[in-house]
Amino acid sequence: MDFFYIFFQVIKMLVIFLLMVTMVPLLVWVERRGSAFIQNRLGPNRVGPLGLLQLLADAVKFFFKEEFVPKNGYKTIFYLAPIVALIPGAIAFGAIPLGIPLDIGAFNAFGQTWGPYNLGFQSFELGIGVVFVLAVASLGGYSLLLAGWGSGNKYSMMGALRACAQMISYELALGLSLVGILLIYGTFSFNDIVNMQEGPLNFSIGQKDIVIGFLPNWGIFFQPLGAILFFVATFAETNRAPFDLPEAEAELVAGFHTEYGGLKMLLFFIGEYGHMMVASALMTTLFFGSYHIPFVTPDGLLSFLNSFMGAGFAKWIQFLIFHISFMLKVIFFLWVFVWVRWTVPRFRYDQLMDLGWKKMLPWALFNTVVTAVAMLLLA
Amino acid sequence: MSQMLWIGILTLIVITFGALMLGVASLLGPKVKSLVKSEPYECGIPVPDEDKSMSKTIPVQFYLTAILFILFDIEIIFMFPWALIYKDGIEAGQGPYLLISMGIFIALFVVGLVWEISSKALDWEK
Amino acid sequence: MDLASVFFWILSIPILVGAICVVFSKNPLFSALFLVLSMVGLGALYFQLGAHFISAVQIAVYAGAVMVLFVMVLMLFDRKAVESEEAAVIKNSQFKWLLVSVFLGLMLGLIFSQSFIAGPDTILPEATSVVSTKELGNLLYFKNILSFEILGLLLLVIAVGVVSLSRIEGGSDD
Amino acid sequence: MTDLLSFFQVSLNHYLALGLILFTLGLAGVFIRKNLIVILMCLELMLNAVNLIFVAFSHYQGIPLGQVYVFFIMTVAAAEAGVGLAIAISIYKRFGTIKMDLLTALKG
Repeated sequence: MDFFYIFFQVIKMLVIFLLMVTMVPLLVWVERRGSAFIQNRLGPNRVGPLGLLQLLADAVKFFFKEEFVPKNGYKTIFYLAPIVALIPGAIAFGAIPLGIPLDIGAFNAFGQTWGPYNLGFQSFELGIGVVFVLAVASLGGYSLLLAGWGSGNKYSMMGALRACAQMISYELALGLSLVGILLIYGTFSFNDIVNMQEGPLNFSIGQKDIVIGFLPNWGIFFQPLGAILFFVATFAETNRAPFDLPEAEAELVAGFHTEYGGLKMLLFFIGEYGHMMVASALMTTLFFGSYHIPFVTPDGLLSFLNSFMGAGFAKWIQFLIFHISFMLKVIFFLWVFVWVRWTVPRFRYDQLMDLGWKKMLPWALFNTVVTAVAMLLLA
Repeated sequence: MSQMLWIGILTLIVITFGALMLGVASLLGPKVKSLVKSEPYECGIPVPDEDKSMSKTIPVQFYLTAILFILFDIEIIFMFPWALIYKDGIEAGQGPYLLISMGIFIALFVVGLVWEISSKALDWEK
Repeated sequence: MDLASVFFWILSIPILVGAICVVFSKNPLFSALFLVLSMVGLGALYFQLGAHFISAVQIAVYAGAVMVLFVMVLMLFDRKAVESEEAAVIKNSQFKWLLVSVFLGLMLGLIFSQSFIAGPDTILPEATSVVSTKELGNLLYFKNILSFEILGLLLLVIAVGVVSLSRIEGGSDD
Repeated sequence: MTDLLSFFQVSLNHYLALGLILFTLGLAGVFIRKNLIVILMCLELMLNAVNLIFVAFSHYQGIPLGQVYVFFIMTVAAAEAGVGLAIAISIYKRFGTIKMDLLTALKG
């Protein structure tokens, strides 16, 4: 713990946070162009190439909107809610490794030798990673409740209550669907989970080790049901369509953010898309091999790269390739989020609650029991 | 322990970011006061004086769902340490014991869930 | 001062401010929000004390579930009605305050007068090791299995009881 | 100066004192406040204070069993909060108030 270590850590955390924040305008663009593509329209295409600068125009516009508090609202709470909305997504995202660790060799500065440093590509490395992310994500309900209550408006209040009830209902299925995969990994640490998913698919039945060479060793092959339940539950957690009942325009005006506009609305957006990114990153990390590329090992790639470039440069390229591999998987799941939103119609509220409590919870329980029994019988 | 430092710093970064954005926006934006603007949104009809109608008819379902959520959430959290030690337990030959002890717990969980469903406590349609 | 001390003093601020505001806020909803602040601070303190899993459970169960329920229930009640009259009550109870302060003073005195934990040369060796979740799980499922199953039964009974309670019809008090 | 520094050097006593102050605040809240839900919140505060003391002892004495009990206390506390709130809502539906001083009559 010296000066440069803290310096690099803070820089790294800023980079990861800004990565999350800058993904938001891009995602909004993907959402708008994607919905246009699905509905056979053009979407925003005037500002800049492919309408890409539309986001910049929107952001600038947001800064020049008037900020005001409704008459019946509580000012502090009203302004607190958008800030609170940022916290769960940003902190949960910090616990997930986004690539292989980066080695910074020893160097001289201020007449002293510093380092070498080994920095994992994540804001903080926790032994209880998975539980930590679940715990932090469960704080997401507060921003909704604060927004609904601070606005002093019955539509906001109803929207907040519905959003919160939906969120907590699906949190059960979310937590329980992860028990199966945790039984198989036997650890909470994201880094251990990632390392276990390297190489070809292998498991042992009794005393016999079985290796299936043409498949990667990803969690999805051990827990297909768990993965599906988890992904569906994250849709409800992020309040996205087809579970976007909290903001059902036809019934509730716009839900908990009826009274919000301008930059406060943007902060809610960052929060929502942050949740989506955490969900996609968790899906990638737990079920789809995280940053690992099938049939490629980090060492193998490094020695391959070393064969035609300098060692220092090769390390950076290796780092970048694995990060891009992670981000591609995340972007795929983000695209699924957009795709589903513009394809599947919205549920009715009682159908939504029935799905969460009466279908997904029993199935998740079934998944857990089957996994535990199978592990015992096949051991 | 040092992980706490990073979590704390990240929280500070996030809060500063949010506060900064809101601060800049409230500095740059126009400020035109009007009575109508600050009224709660009401789809165009005049705003009722006091909205007491909502609190008098408490939708029981919301808090019932929340209470049941707490109870089931705790049961699920109890399964996490079990999931952690189960793999090692099987290797140490304690697999059946762990499975049965959690099996009883899960059976209680299932009885609770089945009771809730059959007693229509989780039904939203009246 | 080591890092642990710095964390303790920084974290004790939100914990104490939160706890004081829980008692003194006129609006119950502010009480609930300050209690959330206090509980998140306590969760961080648990983490610093090496109880990582307990800290996550504290945040997931207390801050993420119990307090959400409190806030939801308070939102359902009449906003103006719950806010009234509390201020006068807080002021006009000097006797109770006196009683509580005497209790606090006596207990604090007891803690700091005990030489077996207070004296600078008899401080217990600090166990810096983090209790791993596996250790916790082994203790929970091998040594305390009966308590664990009884808790499962308790939760079942409460799940049934809560539904029955909510079935009680409202009406006048006669 | 060294006295002051040794005061700021955190030991088990500091955690006990913090827990005790939290407990006393919760106790004061239970005595003084009239709103049933605030009283329940103060009870939660007291239980949290006890948990803090459990964790602190477990850390300084090196006994992990303390954390298991914290786990149990949390479970019971959450269950208590659930039942308490269900009762509060039943009372509110029946009597239209959750002020404790108004709810003196035991007869139905």
